[in-house]
Amino acid sequence: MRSDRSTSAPLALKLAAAAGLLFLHLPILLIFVYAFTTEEKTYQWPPPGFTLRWLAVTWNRPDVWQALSLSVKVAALSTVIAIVLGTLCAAAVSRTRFFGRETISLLVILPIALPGIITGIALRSAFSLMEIPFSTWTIVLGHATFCVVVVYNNAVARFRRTSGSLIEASMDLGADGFQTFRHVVLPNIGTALLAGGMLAFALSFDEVIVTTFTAGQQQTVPIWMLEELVRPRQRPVTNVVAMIVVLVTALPILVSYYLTRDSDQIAGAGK
Amino acid sequence: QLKEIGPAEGQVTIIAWPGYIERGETDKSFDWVTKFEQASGCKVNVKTANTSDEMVALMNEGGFDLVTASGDASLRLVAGKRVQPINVDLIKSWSAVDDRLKNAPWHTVDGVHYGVPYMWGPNVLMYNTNVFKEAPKSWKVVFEEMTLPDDKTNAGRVQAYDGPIHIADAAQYLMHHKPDLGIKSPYELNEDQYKAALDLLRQQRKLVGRYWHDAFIQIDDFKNEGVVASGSWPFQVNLLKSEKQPVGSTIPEEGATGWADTTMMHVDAPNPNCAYMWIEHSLSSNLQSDLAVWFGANPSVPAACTDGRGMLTKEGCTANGFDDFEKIRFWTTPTSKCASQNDQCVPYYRWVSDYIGVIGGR
Amino acid sequence: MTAATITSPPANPAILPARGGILSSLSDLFWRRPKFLLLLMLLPPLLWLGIVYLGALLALLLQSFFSIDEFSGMINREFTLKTYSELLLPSNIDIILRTVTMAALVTVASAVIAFPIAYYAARYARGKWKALFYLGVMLPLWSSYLVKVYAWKLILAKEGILGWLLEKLHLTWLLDAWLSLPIVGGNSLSVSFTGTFIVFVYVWLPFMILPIQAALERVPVSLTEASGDLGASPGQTFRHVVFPLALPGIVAGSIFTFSLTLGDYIIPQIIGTSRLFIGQAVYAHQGTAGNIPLAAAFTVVPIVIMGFYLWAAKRMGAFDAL
Amino acid sequence: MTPAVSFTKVSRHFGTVRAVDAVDLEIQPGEFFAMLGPSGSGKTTCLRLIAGFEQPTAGHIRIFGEEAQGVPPYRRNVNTVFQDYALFPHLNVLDNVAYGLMVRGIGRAERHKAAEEALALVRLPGFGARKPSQLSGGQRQRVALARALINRPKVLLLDEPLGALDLKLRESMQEELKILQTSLGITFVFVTHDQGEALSMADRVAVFNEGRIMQVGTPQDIYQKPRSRFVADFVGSSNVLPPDFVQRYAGQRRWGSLRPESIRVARQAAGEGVQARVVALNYLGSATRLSLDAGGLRLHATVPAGAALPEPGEHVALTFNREQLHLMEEGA
Amino acid sequence: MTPAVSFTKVSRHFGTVRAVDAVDLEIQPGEFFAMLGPSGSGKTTCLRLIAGFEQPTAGHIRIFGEEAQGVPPYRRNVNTVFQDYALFPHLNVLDNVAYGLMVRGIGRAERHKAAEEALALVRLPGFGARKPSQLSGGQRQRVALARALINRPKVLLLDEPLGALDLKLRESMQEELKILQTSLGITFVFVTHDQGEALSMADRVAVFNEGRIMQVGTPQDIYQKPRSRFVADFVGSSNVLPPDFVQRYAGQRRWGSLRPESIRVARQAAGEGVQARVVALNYLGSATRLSLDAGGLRLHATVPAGAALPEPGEHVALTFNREQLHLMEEGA
Ligand SMILES: Nc1ncnc2c1ncn2[C@@H]1O[C@H](COP(=O)(O)OP(=O)(O)OP(=O)(O)O)[C@@H](O)[C@H]1O
Ligand SMILES: Nc1ncnc2c1ncn2[C@@H]1O[C@H](COP(=O)(O)OP(=O)(O)OP(=O)(O)O)[C@@H](O)[C@H]1O
Ligand SMILES: [Mg+2]
Ligand SMILES: [Mg+2]
Repeated sequence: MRSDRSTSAPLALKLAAAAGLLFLHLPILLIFVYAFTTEEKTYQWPPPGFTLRWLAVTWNRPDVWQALSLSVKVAALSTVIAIVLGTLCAAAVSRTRFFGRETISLLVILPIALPGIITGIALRSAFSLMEIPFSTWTIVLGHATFCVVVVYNNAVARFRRTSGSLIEASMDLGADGFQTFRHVVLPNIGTALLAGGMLAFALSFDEVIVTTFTAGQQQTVPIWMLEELVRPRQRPVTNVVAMIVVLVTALPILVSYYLTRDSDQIAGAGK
Repeated sequence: QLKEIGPAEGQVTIIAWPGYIERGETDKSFDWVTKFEQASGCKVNVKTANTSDEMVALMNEGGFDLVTASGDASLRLVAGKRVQPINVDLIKSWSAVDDRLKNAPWHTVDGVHYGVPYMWGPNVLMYNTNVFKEAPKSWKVVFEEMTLPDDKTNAGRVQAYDGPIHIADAAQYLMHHKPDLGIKSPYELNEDQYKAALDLLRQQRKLVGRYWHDAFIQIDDFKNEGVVASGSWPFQVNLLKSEKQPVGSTIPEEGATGWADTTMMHVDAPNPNCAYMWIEHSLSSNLQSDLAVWFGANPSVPAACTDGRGMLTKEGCTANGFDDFEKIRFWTTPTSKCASQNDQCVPYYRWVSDYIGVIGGR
Repeated sequence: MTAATITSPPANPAILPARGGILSSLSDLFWRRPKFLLLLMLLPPLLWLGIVYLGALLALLLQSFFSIDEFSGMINREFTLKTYSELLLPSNIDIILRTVTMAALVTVASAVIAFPIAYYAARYARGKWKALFYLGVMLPLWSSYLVKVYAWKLILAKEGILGWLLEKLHLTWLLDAWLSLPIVGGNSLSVSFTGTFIVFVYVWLPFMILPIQAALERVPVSLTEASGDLGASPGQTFRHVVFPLALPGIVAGSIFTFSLTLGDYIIPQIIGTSRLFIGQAVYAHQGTAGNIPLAAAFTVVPIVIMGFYLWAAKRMGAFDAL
Repeated sequence: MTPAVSFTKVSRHFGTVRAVDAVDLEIQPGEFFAMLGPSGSGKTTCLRLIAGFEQPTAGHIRIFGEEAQGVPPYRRNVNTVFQDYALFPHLNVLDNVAYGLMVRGIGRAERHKAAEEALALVRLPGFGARKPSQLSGGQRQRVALARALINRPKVLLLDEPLGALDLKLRESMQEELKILQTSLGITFVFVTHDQGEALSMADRVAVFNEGRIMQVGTPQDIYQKPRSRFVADFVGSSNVLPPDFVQRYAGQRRWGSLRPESIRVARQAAGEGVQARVVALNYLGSATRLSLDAGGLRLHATVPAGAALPEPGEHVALTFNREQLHLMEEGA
Repeated sequence: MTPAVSFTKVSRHFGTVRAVDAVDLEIQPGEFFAMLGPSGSGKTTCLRLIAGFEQPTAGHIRIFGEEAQGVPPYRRNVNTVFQDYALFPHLNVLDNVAYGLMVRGIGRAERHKAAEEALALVRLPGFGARKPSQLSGGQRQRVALARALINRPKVLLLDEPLGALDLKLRESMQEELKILQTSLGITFVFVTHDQGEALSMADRVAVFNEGRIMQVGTPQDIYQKPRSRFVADFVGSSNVLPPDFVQRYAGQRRWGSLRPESIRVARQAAGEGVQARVVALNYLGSATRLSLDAGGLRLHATVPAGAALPEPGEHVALTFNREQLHLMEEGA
């Protein structure tokens, strides 16, 4: 809704919203607290003491770095693929109307609308049927499939908001198809793609359900965490990693928010 | 079948029970991997599995060299042609293996060896020593509702294993308490016996909050969830004790089921040479000795009890039940062809679905 | 005004010559044959989703018509409906019903909790606050799912943080009263359906907030004003105007909450009663038991449910709110 | 002289919708040509056919004598000012204006200089560094104009360029556009649905309805000698008179049109002329418009400011000069 | 008689923006009252203050004598036709219209009957089953009207209800609204920025600028006797004459206003009157408007259709009656 011009929110609404947000955040604070506990084996409450030791310990754990580098690699590759596929799809769907258009948007949504476990075991059994050995690419294959929709949604929304006459204006002024793409289309949807890409990256980075099925013996950060949480060596290390991931993802989320928001205003200002 | 051991491939991948293959990450003094890796040039990759079913599934999927299969998995692997015969001539330490295990039926089919024994032990009853001043005498504490020594009910405070093989524990309990059912072996049950076992488990369902599936989660549950008694492995008992938790373990009067694990090799093992090297290494008495202490189990190489090359002592062997071999009912896969009940037994696949039903409250 | 700078020089053709070069002629081709361009754009995503995703999905479904050899666990590749008859065993039906009920409850609860947050964010939050709200919803969404679930295990355990807190507040009796209830109760929250439910709601909540907020943001303020103007009290305005218009957003959000609950196997494994959910059953049958046919048959259930769900959602126009 | 734009039986159908239907049209070089018509009558489609955004389903379009078939928009020396301006939101004003030169590969310094000049031409010097979002509607409109003009098009197409502006601004932009066109001598094709705008700006006007051209002519022609009821009704608020009525006064059984300002209103009811009852009065400032009921026929008449006004409900007599009554050619 | 709406020193400030600033106003029962002013002058805010969507920061509002302070919108017997109509997209037309009755708890059959009647009143019988999205702009406007009228409000507020409609439709809706208001006798408060609309429809007009009322009066008052340059300039396109100029013709050093139609144009350049050069001609159909340059002063004059027209660039002489030259009270 647009701004309600004058009235402020009723107290009950404020309270309900605040309680809801609190509910969302307290458990995360807990993760942070346990990143600094002095207790190593159990999660004792309240923590017996606090220490910064785990930051150093985490830094020196090679398995953390391995998992991290695999996760970054997978997320980066998936994001690139998702951006390419999502943009193509969004462009096709929003620029023209054609038979089967609805089906395509359904197809794109399907990988997140169906439970991840289905994607996971479908891919896994396909891999074993075709005798494809597990590798980074098998993980990427799964991740890219459900990341497409994030980029697609962002791009479609932007295409919808970007006046169609911009492309015509460009051609009218003498730019051919490729020039138009480079000078008009790309700059206009760029931020949306970036935002979509960031969300896709984050989505891939935290994915565990599909990954369990497509990773084989490789460890991404979430798989490492799963192992580590169940079979603890130094429990706070897991929390340190989780905390760092939260803090590091906060930035791209904020950036993507501002990217999509600001350019909405610009794109909307055309009319 | 390999005729001779060639050069190392550089790695070997093993499916193992948790705690079976340690490289000093949980406790620095328990490490029997690092040295092997240095000596053989084979990097060891471990995939832990929590149930026998999981192991079979992983082996069916392939890509692994070795598995430490219990008796309820080993024959299935043989029947499914997932494992290859072992050329014992290539294994120097074969002669050191316990004679009771050398030709055990869970890895020897028609005289062919499909693996070498690794470790064996009982499923013990673990209990909280604050609640039980002295060890419980009977498995009754986990099967029937009762008041515990601390004057509180056992409902919600006991656990059971989240695997169909737990039906055998119930059958073993009935063998002792309802002799008129005529159970000869907890793995060979006819319809009536099977039904009685399930009924007992349904009764147990009311007492159990959550079944244990993972050794480490059971450890958490004893610490945080107020669980005071459960069937368990010596492994958990040892870990909890090392954390100074108030637990003890016992083999109650009904006896216990147990496991005897065999290192088996995948038919399509990608690294056969390293696999043979590991098999040889797995029988070295200092490994057997340390592992037995670590896991609270018994070595398959008797010398490990005595030769002092590891941490194990003669007393330790006795405590872990080394002399109770005959009393333990080792896990085997139930099939319909069973000698004791005229081939009228309930096969394993029904154990699987019925146990899911029981846990689901049906 | 200096018109001279603009007026045409004498030789100024009305139609410019083609520029030549591959790109230029390709561009001309695309302009003349827009369908060809469309095809070119659609081909990669269609190939990917069609082959990688749908292909794998179909291969999986196909396997549900195979059966498994009970003893060796090897798959018997012959067409049979045996696996489906197995799916209809009472214990499996239990699993399905249990999961669907949980998914429905989780969806309803998420919607109820999400609505005020979304409403506030859409309607009252401005500028910095709006960014803060967005971050406040997105951060939990992207912070490690597993660690969150484990945090809840610590909170809900019998000797956990919630118990500790309630003890400090002298409210332990309240928790005990709840836990003594049949079905939802249990030995402690972390081994009860209540616990599973709370964690599901917690973990999926952001997926509900965002689409509702998006839907609400599309409702012009003038509609609520018009409603008040016509004599509706704030409550009536909510019931007759705000809620119906937010409904597509709720449905869009519920696609996530419903589907994610249907497929999750980690949460009920860590916090729950050991009674299986569909996700666990699928995981157990394919991973633990190696029974791919039965696992595949199990996946048909969420596929069918979500199929109907998506169909209904589409009719309500919920896709635009995704 | 070769026409700047010529249509020969041009049609553009979308499925069953005949957006443009067998249109013949010639626009002369240097002309200010307006396309007027109600919403959905095919004006925009016509413009898009000239620009090359649409392909005719039948017929031929020639631009300065050259066949346009198969020529993409970027090779037509024709530029468009879009209704929503379509300024590139990511570029500043200067780069927007210089866009056409950039894609032709003109160097940065040169094209910026030309863009500055074009901005000066539309009286926006020094606005180059702003983003389009920082401009008012009228300013945007002028940037769009400068951007279209920098390519030195032979034909400039304008699709309701003033539609989004408010009245005061619209009036002043109308004046500016007219002056610009006169001084540059470029052919302007201007689409509007506002008859006032078309009449006051154009050299010639084409009136569209349902994909067809109803009449082409000078504003005076169109206003004073509409060929059909549709044109009479649409262009200015004419009184369309049925054949019966016309026969009585002009002796011919034809449809007629009579402008409200041609009717004189006399307050004596029983006097000569058409008897009518005053239904409503609308004060227009410079005049007052009467709605009249003449025996079931609804008529409008304007009374100039200062003249005596009847009351609502009063009976009046209407008179007019015979020659003011225009007889239409077509029946419909 | 108690005024329908009265403002006593009402202000509404948003931070530093004085949207409405110390306004005094009385609207009489049964009146058709127009608020006219440029964009941002505070018209909408005034309307929202009456409806209760905004609270005054200072001053008092009374509706039929009753203090409105603290009364929420849903308890004021005042209804609004919103600029964007604000029809509920999820309800069909009938339920939209019946909404006000539904929230009052009137039974289904009864309220649907009333809604049908209201639809008949706005000449949309049988449209009940459609969704708002299936209606044209004019139809939506009428549904919004029916919806507001069904509650039988004592005051109906209309915020630029015709702004989005095209010219033809706007003209016919203007007529309909006027007729409806007359027949129902409800007080209409009508916001617009189109002076023609305000003049032709209202009984009285208030001209707003920057949150203040510049002048209130009948359309004739406003048009013919503007009190300030702002009003003269905003209402119709008057020629605003500087004091110097006025002194020459009326002997007083005051600002004056002269309507374009009051100026007579003589083609002999050397004749009597003000000397001017013709800059441009705009054909309006019923008349032609001349833009003139009288020694640096830009003037507009209209020449009725049929009269002889000068050429652009020609020198002409302008004359007018002294009494047509209106002297303004205020300096600014
Ligand atoms: N791409 C299209 N597909 C289908 N129909 C179309 C398309 N473009 C235009 N039309 C139809 O063609 C007809 C003419 O449209 P056009 O845009 O030319 O009208 P217009 O005279 O410009 O109207 P307006 O004044 O509303 O802009 C309309 O009925 C429109 O719905
Ligand atoms: N909620 C608000 N917060 C801040 N300023 C506001 C708010 N509402 C209105 N204003 C300001 O008050 C002034 C008057 O606004 P209002 O909407 O009443 O103008 P208006 O006369 O209706 O203009 P328009 O013709 O454009 O609708 C404007 O400067 C506007 O920006
Ligand atoms: Mg158009
Ligand atoms: Mg307004």
